[in-house]
Amino acid sequence: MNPVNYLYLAALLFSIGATGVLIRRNAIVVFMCIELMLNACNLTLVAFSRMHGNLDGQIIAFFTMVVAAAEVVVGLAIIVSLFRSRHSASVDDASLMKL
Amino acid sequence: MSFPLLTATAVLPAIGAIATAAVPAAQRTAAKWLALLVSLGTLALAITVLVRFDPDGDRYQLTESHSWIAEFGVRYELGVDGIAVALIALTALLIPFIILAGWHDADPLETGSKRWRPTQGFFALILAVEAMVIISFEATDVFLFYIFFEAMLIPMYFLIGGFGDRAHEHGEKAASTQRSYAAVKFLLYNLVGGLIMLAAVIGLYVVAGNFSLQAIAEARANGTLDMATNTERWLFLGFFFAFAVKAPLWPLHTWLPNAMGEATAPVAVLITAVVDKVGTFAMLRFCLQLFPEASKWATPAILVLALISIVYGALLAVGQRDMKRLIAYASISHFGFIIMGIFAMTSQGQSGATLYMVNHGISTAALMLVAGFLISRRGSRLIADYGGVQKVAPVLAGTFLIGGLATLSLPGLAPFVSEFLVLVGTFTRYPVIGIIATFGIVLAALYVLVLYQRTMTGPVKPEVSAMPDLRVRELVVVAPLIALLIFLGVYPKPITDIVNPAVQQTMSDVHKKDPQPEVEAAK
Amino acid sequence: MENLIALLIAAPLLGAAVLLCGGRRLDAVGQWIGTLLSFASFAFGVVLFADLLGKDPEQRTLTQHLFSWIQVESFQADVAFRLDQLSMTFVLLITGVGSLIHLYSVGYMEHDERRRRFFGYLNLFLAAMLLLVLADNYLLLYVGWEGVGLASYLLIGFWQHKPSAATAAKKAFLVNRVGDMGLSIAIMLMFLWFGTFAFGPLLGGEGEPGMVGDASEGKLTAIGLMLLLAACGKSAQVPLQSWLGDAMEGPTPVSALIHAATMVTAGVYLIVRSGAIFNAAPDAQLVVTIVGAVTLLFGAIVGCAKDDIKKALAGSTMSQIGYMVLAAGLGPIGYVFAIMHLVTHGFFKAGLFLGAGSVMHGMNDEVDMRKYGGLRKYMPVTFVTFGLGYLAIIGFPGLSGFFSKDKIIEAAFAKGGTEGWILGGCALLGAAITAFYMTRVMLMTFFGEKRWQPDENGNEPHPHESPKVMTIPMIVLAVGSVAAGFLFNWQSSFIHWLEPITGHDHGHAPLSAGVITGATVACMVIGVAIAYGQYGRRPVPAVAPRGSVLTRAARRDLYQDDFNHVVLVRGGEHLTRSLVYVDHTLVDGVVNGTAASVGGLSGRMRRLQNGFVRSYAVSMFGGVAILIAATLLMRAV
Amino acid sequence: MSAQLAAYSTSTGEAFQFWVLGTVAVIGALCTVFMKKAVHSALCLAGTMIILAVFYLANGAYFLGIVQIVVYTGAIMMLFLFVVMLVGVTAADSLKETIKGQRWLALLCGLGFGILLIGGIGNASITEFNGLAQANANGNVEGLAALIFTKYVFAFEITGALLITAAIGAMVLTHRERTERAKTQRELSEERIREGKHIPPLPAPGVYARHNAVDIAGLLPDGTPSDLTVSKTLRERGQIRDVSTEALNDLKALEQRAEERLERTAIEPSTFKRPEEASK
Repeated sequence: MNPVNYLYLAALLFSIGATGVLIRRNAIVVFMCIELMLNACNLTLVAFSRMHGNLDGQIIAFFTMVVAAAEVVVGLAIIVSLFRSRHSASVDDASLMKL
Repeated sequence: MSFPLLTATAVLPAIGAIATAAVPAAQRTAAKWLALLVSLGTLALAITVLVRFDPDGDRYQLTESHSWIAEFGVRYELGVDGIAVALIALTALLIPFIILAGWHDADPLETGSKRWRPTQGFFALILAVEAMVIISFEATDVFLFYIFFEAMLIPMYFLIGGFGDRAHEHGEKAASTQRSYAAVKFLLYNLVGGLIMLAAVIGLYVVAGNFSLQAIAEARANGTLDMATNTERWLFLGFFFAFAVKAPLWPLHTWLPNAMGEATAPVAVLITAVVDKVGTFAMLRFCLQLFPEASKWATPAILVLALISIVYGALLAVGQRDMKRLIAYASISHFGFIIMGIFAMTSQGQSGATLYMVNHGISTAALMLVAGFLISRRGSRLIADYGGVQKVAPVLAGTFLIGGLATLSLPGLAPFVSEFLVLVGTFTRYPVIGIIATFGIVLAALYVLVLYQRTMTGPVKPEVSAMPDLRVRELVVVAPLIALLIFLGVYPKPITDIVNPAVQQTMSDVHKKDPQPEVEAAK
Repeated sequence: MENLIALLIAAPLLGAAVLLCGGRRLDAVGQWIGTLLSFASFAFGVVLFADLLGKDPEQRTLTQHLFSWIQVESFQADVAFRLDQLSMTFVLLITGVGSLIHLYSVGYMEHDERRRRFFGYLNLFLAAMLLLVLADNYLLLYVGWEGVGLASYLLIGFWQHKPSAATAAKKAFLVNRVGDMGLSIAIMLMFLWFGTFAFGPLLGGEGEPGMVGDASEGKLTAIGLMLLLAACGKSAQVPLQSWLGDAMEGPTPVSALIHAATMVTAGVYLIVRSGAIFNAAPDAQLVVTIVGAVTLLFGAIVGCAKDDIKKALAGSTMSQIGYMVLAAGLGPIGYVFAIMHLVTHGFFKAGLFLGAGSVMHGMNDEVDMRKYGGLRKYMPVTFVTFGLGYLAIIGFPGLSGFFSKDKIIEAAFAKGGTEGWILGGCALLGAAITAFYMTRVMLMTFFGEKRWQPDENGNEPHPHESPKVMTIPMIVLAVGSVAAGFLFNWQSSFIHWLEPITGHDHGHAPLSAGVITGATVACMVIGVAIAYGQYGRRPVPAVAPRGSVLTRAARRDLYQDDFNHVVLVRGGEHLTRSLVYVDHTLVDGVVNGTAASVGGLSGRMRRLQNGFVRSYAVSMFGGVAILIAATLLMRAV
Repeated sequence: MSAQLAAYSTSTGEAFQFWVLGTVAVIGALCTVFMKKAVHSALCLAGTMIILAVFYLANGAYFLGIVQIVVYTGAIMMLFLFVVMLVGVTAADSLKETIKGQRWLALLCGLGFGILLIGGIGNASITEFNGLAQANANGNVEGLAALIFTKYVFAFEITGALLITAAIGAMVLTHRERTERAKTQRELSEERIREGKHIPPLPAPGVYARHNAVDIAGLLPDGTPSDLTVSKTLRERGQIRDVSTEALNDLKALEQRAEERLERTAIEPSTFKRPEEASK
């Protein structure tokens, strides 16, 4: 099997995650989809690092995870406070930025 | 490295603008005096330029040149030829009168109003315009010129949109809406023109590799830089369009009546007597020098447009009910004469056109400012609201009449000299166009005299019966202008001597010779 | 000596400047300053005249070069003056009559609070008129030409509070502008073809010929016709005559000075001055004669029908200038007589107008002759002076009009050929009509019973003789109009005086001079007789009878004003109004339309901005997809 | 030849693993997107992540694989679940689309994007494929460590700073300062009186001392259940057991038995129907 398949898989997952982001209204689910996309990216990184035979890809994936963690922490905190104030976690309810 | 006189001439009003704007809100009068002093200082500098300029010397004098944006070969290059000197002198001369005439135009409506320091803003903007106009007269680097040619619009926009006539027949609300309409129209027209010019400027850079007027013109002259015919024509059109909007040439003129109608009289003078001159000046300096062949190619069309402007503007002036719009259309007619003179490609035509720019500035200033004084007394721009003013305010009427006579270019007053030169210059090359243009002088008489008759003569209307005559400040504004009109009408030599050599060089740029009188040739 | 020439103009110019800028403090003495300076100018004129007389006839040309006015390459216009016999004649006429009329005005305008300005304008007129006749090139002449136009505009509209006056002034200026257009085109043609428009090189003089000799006839005809157009405007010749009648709205001294004696004759001066051009362009000359003949009949007919004494005189002025133009069109045969008639006309017509003014002065400014009658008892001096002027104009043998007009008629016949007969006939007919309408004026004004009633506020006019300051000029002018003709013909001194400039030949008259003179006198007598039969024998009705078609047409200036009104004024109004509409709807509409469409489009685009972060995300995501596709395509290609 | 093959392919075991787990991963991802309840999505996502961890391991990224399991699946997903619990069930969970065309656009974009990516990867010619053999020679973790603490040390430090900032930020965002004093019972009761509704305390759940579970709505005198008696969350989740009919039927049965015992003429036994049901 050609490890390029990993890349195909990652691409698939990424698109699915993106679609989810666009479709779902629940902020938490949207967030999960974003995580899914990040993971897909990580997978490509890892696959590439294997192909090229050096660890830089893994390092980047590692940093991605760290950043993702930080992002999740803050993002979820935002969702919680948003829910507190508006009693809803729907991204559509925060549609004040229009003319 | 001598003292950078040209830079100083442009920088002084700029600094003055900042200083005026910085005057605290309370000291309105201080701001006014500061602005007036700065403008007078600029006038002094301009006169120094005039004196230091040697008509028989090099083409461009008092030059300054510094590298600015080396990557694009943009340089800070200044230099004046006779034409520029004359126009700089005109600008510097008119601004003090404009400031003095607009002394009270920007006072807050009610004392202690919270409007953001309107007075300081007004005078600062006027000075800013002066600085930009002067530097665009001085710039010999196309890019440098372009920048200030465009930047001018910003202060003008605020001057038009921000300060209208104090009293307005349709009430303050309607006035402000019309004002903003006029301001936006002015801005859009000139921006469109400017953008097209920008494209042409870039194109020129692509073709020529630098922006220096002298370098390019020289290269064109000695054939080291030859453009493809079409390229040259397109670039020419790009430049010319912008200048034609600014000038304004029919059918790109409709912004002028709105702008001049809605703006206060001094600002209207600023538009037509100072800012628009940049357009005609640029035709003479850039279009002809950079694209001589294309200029010759376009001449017939441009002459026809100019002719239309002359007759059309005059006819519309006859049809106006609003005296400021009337003067605006008269100016359109006069700009037609100027452009016709420039593209007649005869030394009489071009000297006449340059002289015309100066004279038209002075005469329109005189007429428009007096009209402004009249309007400020009655609070209406409609001609029909006046009548018999001559009886209650003879001096005002007299100055108005002289301004009008100058506008219809009566012999003995300055505009006659220039108008006749333009007509002769055109006639010697294009007799038919010259003759048709001569009809313009009849129409001019018509609109001026109709205006005078309706406003000044006849039985005294009750509304004007209590109208005071010109005050001292207003006399101080008008009297020198009229004196200048008469002097230049009798003795235009000082200007023609400066202008002629420059015009000769321009003529040689376009490889044109004056037509020779047939009979003399036969002899 | 030459330097005096500038002073001729400077004196009245100074007066104008002082009086117009002086302000109220000069109100008391203004009229005297003006009069004094005008007399000063006259004095300079006399001195120069004496100087010229002292010279040999061929050397009687003084030139003074002040400074170079306009100088652009080959275009050279100098401020330079040329004083020769022709201009000398005019200088004397202008300053002389002008000064007298200044004097007269002192009395006439006594009660006008804007007197100072009036005299300022008068002085301005003198200066401009002198500039006109003294200029050494056509461009400077043009300055004077428009200068007198301006002065006439200001003076016609002097009583600006009367709308009629303001309108008349505007009309006069505009019609003159049409003529000026001709002059400026003529100058342009001269510059185009000869490269100069100075008298010396162009027309020649002091013996050597001018450039016009080398030009083709067609060119000269074109220039000549343009000059004629100018002359028509200034001298109220058909078809540009319509302004003169209305010009009578001005104060009577103005009518006397500007619209009778001097300014309106500028056209004749122009033609005579440009004689070198016309001599070489017979077609142009023919047109000139035709214009002259038509106008002299036109003016005469109009003069017959007017009840307004000044308008009647205006018609006569038109007609008399027609005579001059006719003569000027005849070439060397007629130039001298044109000028001679011009001078004599200057005397008697000015006298007549001053008389009319004096009558109006006594009659509370009543101008309708039907409200006069029998005034000879009340104002004898006016009656006598007016009467002498009357005899002079109808060409009563021995008086000045007789000599000059008779000579013109002879010259007309002397042109020879059919046109000689036609022109001569017109001139004779004109003489008869002149006699008729002048007799009519005379009778209606001074003879018969008094016909004036108290006006609406009940104060009846008390006709009285005018003060000395007014009568003296009238007397002087009357003397002039009696004696001038005789003096000029004394050993044909006038011919010899002008000959070096205008040249002179006698032509070949088909009839002997005696016959023509006889015919002239006969026509005059017939005219007088008819007039007497109509107005002398039976009383004059106080309201004008309806009259024949011709009469009614003549009252309305032969419908020329109506024509102008319908064709030019109405048409112009429609044109401008429609143009204003076009400018607003079409030219401006395009622009505003573009703006509106852009606004609408953006308004529709705004809908996309719905605030849902997810739809924003979609567009962003789609954008990225498109970008990737684009890059891939690029790679693929 | 075989070296070449080795360079281009992997062991059949890994292939098998890939195809099986890959399918599962995709299904998990799809479930994450399309599950109605957030909880289920979270669980599916966790599953997917674990599979990804396996793939990491398979790709020789041992450290990352462990970290993936520990940090992501262990910590982050749990965090998600906590938040889901806090937020509870909201209307946002419904998959019904509210923005017109949004769904189709989204699907289109996703599809197109996926195709593009895959197409792109297909085009990309990835020739040489040298495993991590010598990279991981002396241990994967050591290798990473060597890189992190030399080449990427600054990035590493910065991410550390980022984590701290994020932690503080989360606290700042979620921590709510109590601005006003808590209301006393007295004030609360007075408020209720003023508003004039629920003047007594809310009714307790449970029926006839039989069912006292919190998810059973108390019955009103006419036998209908009162929602006031159960907690809001349960209501929204629809996890309320309605015992009204059953309770009434029991009552009926009791009376019947009493009749039988007293040998009364039995009324025909008919199960009680609630009026509205009867009307149906």
